[in-house]
Amino acid sequence: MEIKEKLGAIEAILFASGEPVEMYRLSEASGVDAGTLPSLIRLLNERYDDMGSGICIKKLEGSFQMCTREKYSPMIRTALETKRNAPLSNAAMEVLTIIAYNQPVSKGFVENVRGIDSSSVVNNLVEKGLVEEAGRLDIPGRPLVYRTTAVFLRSFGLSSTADLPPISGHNRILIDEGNIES
Amino acid sequence: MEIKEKLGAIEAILFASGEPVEMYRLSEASGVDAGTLPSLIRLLNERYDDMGSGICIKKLEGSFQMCTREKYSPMIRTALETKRNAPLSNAAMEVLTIIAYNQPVSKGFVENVRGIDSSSVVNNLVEKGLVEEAGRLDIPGRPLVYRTTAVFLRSFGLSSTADLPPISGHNRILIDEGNIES
Amino acid sequence: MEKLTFSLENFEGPLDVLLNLVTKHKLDIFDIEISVLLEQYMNFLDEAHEKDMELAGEFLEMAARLIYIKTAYLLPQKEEAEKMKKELEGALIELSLCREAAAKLSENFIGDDIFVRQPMKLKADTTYRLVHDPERLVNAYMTAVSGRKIHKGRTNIENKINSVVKRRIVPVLTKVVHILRELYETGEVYMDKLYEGADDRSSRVATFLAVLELTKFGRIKISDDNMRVFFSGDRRRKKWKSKKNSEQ
Repeated sequence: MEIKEKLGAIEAILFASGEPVEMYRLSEASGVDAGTLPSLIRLLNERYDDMGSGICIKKLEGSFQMCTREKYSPMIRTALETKRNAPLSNAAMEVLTIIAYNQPVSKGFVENVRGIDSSSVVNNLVEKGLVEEAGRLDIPGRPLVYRTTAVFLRSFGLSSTADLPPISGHNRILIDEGNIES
Repeated sequence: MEIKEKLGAIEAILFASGEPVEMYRLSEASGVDAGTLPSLIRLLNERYDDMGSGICIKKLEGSFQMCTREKYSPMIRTALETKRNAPLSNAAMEVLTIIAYNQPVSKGFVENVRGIDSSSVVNNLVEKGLVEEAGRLDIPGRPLVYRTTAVFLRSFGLSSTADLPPISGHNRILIDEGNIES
Repeated sequence: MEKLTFSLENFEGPLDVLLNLVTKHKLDIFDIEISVLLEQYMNFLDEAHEKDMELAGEFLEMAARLIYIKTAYLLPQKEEAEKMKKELEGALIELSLCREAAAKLSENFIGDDIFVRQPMKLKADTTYRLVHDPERLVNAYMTAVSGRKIHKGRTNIENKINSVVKRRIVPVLTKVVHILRELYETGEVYMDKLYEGADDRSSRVATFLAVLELTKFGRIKISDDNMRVFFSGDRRRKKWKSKKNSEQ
């Protein structure tokens, strides 16, 4: 298979899937081996850049997703007749930050850092798709733990949680989850 | 506005819309006058052709739609189908069993038991054919209820839901949801 | 010091209030003057209370926690007090760092400016194909239902109480309330009576600390023989005495 065709296949798959596609799935379906994939995606993105294309491919942790470029958002909004969403509240940003920097964490952990029950804020972030459940803690009550999603990464212009801006001096908020749940 | 930017805007709008976009709407949103639009679309399509892109723009009765190229359909199908080989997540297993042991139940019921919105997990189970809609509840909002399917029985080697392994103590969570209309 | 004029509903819980007080009064977050913080916090609660607002439990719990720390400093062994103060400072530092990070993060929000597509509706077979042991259903169900308890029902409350008791905050507060209640009724009470039912050590310590704290605040006085406690104001005490006399 020619490189041209490989690129076409990657584009078609990402376009049709809409959602982020895991590297292994993209590789399997396109017939491009996983090692070559990142360089081909880079090639596509360079091409989009050169042409001033309205779309681009974002890397979100181990997945790729095709999206529009920021600068065209006013035009898209006009076409779709949608409005901007209400910005995230301070409380929501705070909870999102706690989860992002300490994931996976339970609601109890979040509550402990904020000193207030944050269950509904967490649920709200789940509904917005910014946060998702990530299993349960192996302690009594088996509380659910949460992590950020690809939507979160995309929404904040990150390609991985490793790219989160460092917290002044501290990399993590240092609380041992085990102590909290006692 | 440069031509490059006009092309980018058209691409972004068509990409984000998904559905066909009427010419007048596309013109209005992108700021390209309707007379010029067809020639710019032709330009984009030529470019896609040259690059062997996986996408193209189709004209349908006064509307335009961005689509994938026919020849990549099998790959796209593979990409979508590879998802089915992924084992169920813990969250999916939990939701599946809540439905299995209490069916037919609404998403609200599942959310109540788990303490978290599980709507997308239910949708995912429907997509996998493990769960299906089974009418609506006769309560305000008329929520849909769900039950397990034959695929579910097959996946767990059961011949009927009556063969579900018994659960010690409580067989069902007793929340009366009201009457179901099928 | 400047008086606080904001009200309860503007705050996301007691830590948020404390953090604001620390900032407002330029307290050193790494070495907080507990007595100043306590005073300001109490003023805040009074004001909120005056506005006829129901004080949520966590706000009172925080008051008790501050009182406890302050009281523990009166003990010859200061380790416990130091430890609790550090814990509180830690929590405040954490929250303020978290706020900083949240502010930084929210500057980068571009979620509204990036659009994605809905997946194409293709006729693809997405039917689940794997086969599992039915016993997995039981396990998953039990886990799902066990999770239910932490959101609903008693376990949650019990957990909360346990964690509070573990920090030994509630005992002092409840003892303070207990003592005041006794005194409101009678104006004077025998010390022994305050210790009634306080069988375990922590409960006795709590009573002791509660008396100490109330004395220190000038709320109550202890008789010269250390046998009785009474309100600092004389009025009630007399009332109580006369009542007692009439009973005799």
